[in-house]
Amino acid sequence: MTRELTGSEAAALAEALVPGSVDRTTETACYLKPDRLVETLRALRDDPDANLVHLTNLCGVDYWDHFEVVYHIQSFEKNHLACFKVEAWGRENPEVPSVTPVFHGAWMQECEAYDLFGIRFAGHPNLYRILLWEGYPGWPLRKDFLAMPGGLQPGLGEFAGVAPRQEPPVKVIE
Amino acid sequence: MEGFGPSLAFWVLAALTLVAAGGVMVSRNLLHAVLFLILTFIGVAGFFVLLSADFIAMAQVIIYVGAIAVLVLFAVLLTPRSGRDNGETRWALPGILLAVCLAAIFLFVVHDTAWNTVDEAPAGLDARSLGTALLTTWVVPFEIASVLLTAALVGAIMLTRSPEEEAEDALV
Amino acid sequence: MTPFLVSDKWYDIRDLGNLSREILEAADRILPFGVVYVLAALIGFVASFLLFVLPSQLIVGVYGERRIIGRMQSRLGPNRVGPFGLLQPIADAIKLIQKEALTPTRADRAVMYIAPIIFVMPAVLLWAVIPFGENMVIADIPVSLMYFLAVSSLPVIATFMAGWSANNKYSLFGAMRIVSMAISYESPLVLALLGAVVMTGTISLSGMVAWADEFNIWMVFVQPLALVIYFICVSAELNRTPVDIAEAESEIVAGYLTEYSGMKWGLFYGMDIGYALAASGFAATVFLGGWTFFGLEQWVPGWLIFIAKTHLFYFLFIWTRGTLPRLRADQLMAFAWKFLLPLGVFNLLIVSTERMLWSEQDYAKGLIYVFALVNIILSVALVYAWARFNGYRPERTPTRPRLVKQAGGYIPVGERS
Amino acid sequence: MTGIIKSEPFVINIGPQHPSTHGVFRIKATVDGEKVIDAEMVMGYLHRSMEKLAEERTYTQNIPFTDRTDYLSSMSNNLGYCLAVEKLAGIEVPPRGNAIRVIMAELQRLASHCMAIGAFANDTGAWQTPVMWAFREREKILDIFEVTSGARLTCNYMRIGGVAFDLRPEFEPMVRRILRDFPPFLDEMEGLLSGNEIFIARTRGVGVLTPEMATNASLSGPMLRGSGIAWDIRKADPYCGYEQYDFDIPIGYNGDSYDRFIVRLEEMRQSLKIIQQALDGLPGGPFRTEVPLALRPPKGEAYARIESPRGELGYYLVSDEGPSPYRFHIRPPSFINLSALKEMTVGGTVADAIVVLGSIDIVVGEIDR
Repeated sequence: MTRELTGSEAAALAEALVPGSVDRTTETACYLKPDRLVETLRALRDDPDANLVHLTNLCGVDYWDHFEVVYHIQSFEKNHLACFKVEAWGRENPEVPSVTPVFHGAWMQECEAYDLFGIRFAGHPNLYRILLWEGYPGWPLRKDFLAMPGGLQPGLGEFAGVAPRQEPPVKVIE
Repeated sequence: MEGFGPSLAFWVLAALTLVAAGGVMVSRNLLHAVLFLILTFIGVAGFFVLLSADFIAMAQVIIYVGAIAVLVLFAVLLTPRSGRDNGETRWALPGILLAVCLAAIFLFVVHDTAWNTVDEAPAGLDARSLGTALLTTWVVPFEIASVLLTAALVGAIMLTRSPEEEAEDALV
Repeated sequence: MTPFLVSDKWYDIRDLGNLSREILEAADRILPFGVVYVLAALIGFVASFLLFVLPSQLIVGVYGERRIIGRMQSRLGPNRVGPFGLLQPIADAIKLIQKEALTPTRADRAVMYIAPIIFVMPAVLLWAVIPFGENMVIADIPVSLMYFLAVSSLPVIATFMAGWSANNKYSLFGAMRIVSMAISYESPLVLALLGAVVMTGTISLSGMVAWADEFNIWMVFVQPLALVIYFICVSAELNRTPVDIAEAESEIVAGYLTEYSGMKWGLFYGMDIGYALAASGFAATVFLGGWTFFGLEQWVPGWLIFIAKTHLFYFLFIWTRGTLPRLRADQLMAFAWKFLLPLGVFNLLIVSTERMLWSEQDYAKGLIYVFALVNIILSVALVYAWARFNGYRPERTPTRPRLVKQAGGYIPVGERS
Repeated sequence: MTGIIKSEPFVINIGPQHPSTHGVFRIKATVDGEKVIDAEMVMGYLHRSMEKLAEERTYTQNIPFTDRTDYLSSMSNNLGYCLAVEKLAGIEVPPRGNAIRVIMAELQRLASHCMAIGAFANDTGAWQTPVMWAFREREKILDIFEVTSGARLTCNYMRIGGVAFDLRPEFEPMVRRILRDFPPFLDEMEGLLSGNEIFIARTRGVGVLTPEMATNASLSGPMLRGSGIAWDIRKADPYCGYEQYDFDIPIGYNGDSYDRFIVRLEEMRQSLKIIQQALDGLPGGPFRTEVPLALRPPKGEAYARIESPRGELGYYLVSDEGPSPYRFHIRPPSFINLSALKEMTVGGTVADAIVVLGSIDIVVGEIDR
């Protein structure tokens, strides 16, 4: 059975290798400071005790006032799974460092998070919109996405890429 | 050559060969020129058939159409300039002059030589006699030609080897 | 010798050549000079299409291939149009004729248009020299083997034209591959056939059949290696599946046929089968004794024996197509130059020695059977030895993975778990 | 004098309409002659924005979406999602439900691997025969799905807390017939492909992944196991009671395409073993825990994963106590397995690139979601 490390266990591992890297912990996750992220994950990957070598999952979450990027990293030999997070504040240009130099498998998932959330990953070798086309207006998985062009109600009218009609046939959110 | 059929065949083949040969010169696309060249080869093979040299006609098609033309196509494809046309050349005028001179010499020779004609096809033009002749009477030129071709083969391989390949072979 | 049928008469059904000759000569007496030949050509064209191309190439070729492959792939194959689906090829042809023949905008239109026509002509011309039975050969020229090789080198040009003119990168890939393959596989093919030529001492196909009849042995027993080399090379030249890299549908879509549609594509498709049948007929003539069958041809029409042998050989093409994966282009080139060509040279060496010995023995009939036995053994030994020499070690490939009970990290190959 | 024949590199598009991309997926390959010198993936042709749609629908309504991500293994996708919701809401599944889930997931693995090895053999150029043979067997499995769930491809059979319906009486004989018929088919497939010289020549040493590379590129499933890493979530992190069944993890030798192929073939044998055990010990009792239709899991997040036929299929769910997930993220195995595509294809020929792509076994619905 894979042991899912609690936030404090993961924090202890990270703190032992890179002091001052942990921001805070919750029951399931350990929040890392963005500026120490790459360093910490590299140390965790190379350390034989932590042995977190396999970045399983990387995704973004929109919490209205900030974005979180979630990293699920697991070890084959120790058979445990740790969840790390970083926060990116601000809706205009959220940015977190890219972990692609540490985990090659992150590059496509980071592209996806950039594509759908607009989170920029500093240091990514080739950050492009992997699913949607270049120049697509808006970031679809953001919570305010469907309200964006012309302020349309979700599920009722037009896609974001289509220019709004002169008279919107649907009701407009105030 | 007598009879209506062979005469007709001769003129058709002559027209075909000449038009194709002209096409080789005037076509601006390099690949078209090669295709016209193939047509010329086939026309020449037809002449060999008319001359009752069946074996040579077949060898002409196998070697020139099947092998040499394909090699030329291959070389043209591999040449980076093959996409461009070859119409813009400064050598058009000298080429034409040279061709006219050559044609004049050929016509002169053809006109001035006393050709002896035979009524029927000479005996012994089949493959067996050809092989016997090549390996008895003409064996020395035959072998020299073979050595020359082998040398050309080796030389071509040496010329097309890249330095990286040579380095790889040196390691082994 | 002729138990119940009288030979040399026009009504002898074993020999359709007699019939046509009788008719031609009768007509020549009535009609003005030359007209009969034009008429004969026209009638011959129509008749050969109706009697031979249609049943043999379309029905047996397309339909048979699809049915047999369907059986191999555990499905039914065409079975709806006509009795047992026999009319399926004709329905396909009608459909193809109705379809629009698209030409890409930037394509070389003239070349693209001519290519299928050039492709079709040799497929028909090839049959001119193949003897269907005694006296049943359209043009019995003394160099018919050379003729066959010469004419069969023409479709390469046509496929190259098709691939190059379409202005499509996949087509260009196909054209490149077919040109390089034609160069590579022509030489072992000719070497393999040279073995048969040296043994029989003739380059006439009728002569080869006569040789098989005289010595009561098929060339395949005397020259087994030559047949194997011939089969592989001809598969390569015809783009049949184990080596169909020029139209490899999983790699380069359809190779040189990518941009073709409608009947232009249909001509390529149909004539592919035509070439395969012609190559089978050629192999049946050279290697399987043509229309002879150790005396059976006295009882059964020779042309039936010949057609049976042709389709037996054609079945080999279908079988390999339904079974084998495709080789890569560079592996194919290496195979031709490093494996087939040396083997062809060895084979030629062996057969020349044997021919010399044989001529010293005044072509004794019994000696040929000794040669056959020796050659079969030598061929197997040669293939095996040359494969070992080229570094072929089959036992190095484990076909089952390792099994572990417990999940964990990387397990190096040496370690047992 | 250099005397080197230089060819111009040019770009060819392998896809989006190409017989070997298994859907609308495109590799922009720069080739020098036949050699691939650069490969770039272009995807998104099938993007349906499932993750966004799922945020507007209830937890139960989201199950049909998961059918349509990896449409070749819908049972596994249903299972992964239901496990994630159950983990989030703390729901227990009765033993019969778990056993049915295991049988279905393993049957789905058989069906999916049939498709994978068939299509892979097709990519190496075996003209349709292996794929037809594989489809013949796959049809029988799809018949079982039809009997059980009413659908063949997008089954929508798993429910939160169990499965949708109990098994029908025809089910058991049909599965027994599969258990009887499948091993001969696998032997046949091995005879046709595993020992075939041409097949070995085409796949051995093609698209080699070292174990370090495979780990670092986040690969999972047969890709990882082909490189010699013994990692199977059914063993490492058992769900649905996989710990009670006896089976082995097949691992490869060099991490090339051939290893991935034989690993898949062996996994099918192991799946048959699991099905046999699960069917023999099928418990009675309820097949589902009753769960409110408008489920409102407590605030929190959960990441649950299963071993889908293509690798680790994870679902990351965030709940804000609403009736629909606040965040619904799928960790698609075939999307992430593509991470190493460039490294595997560059340096080989175009034909090798096709073989490598076939050995990854992508499903475009899952890549684009």
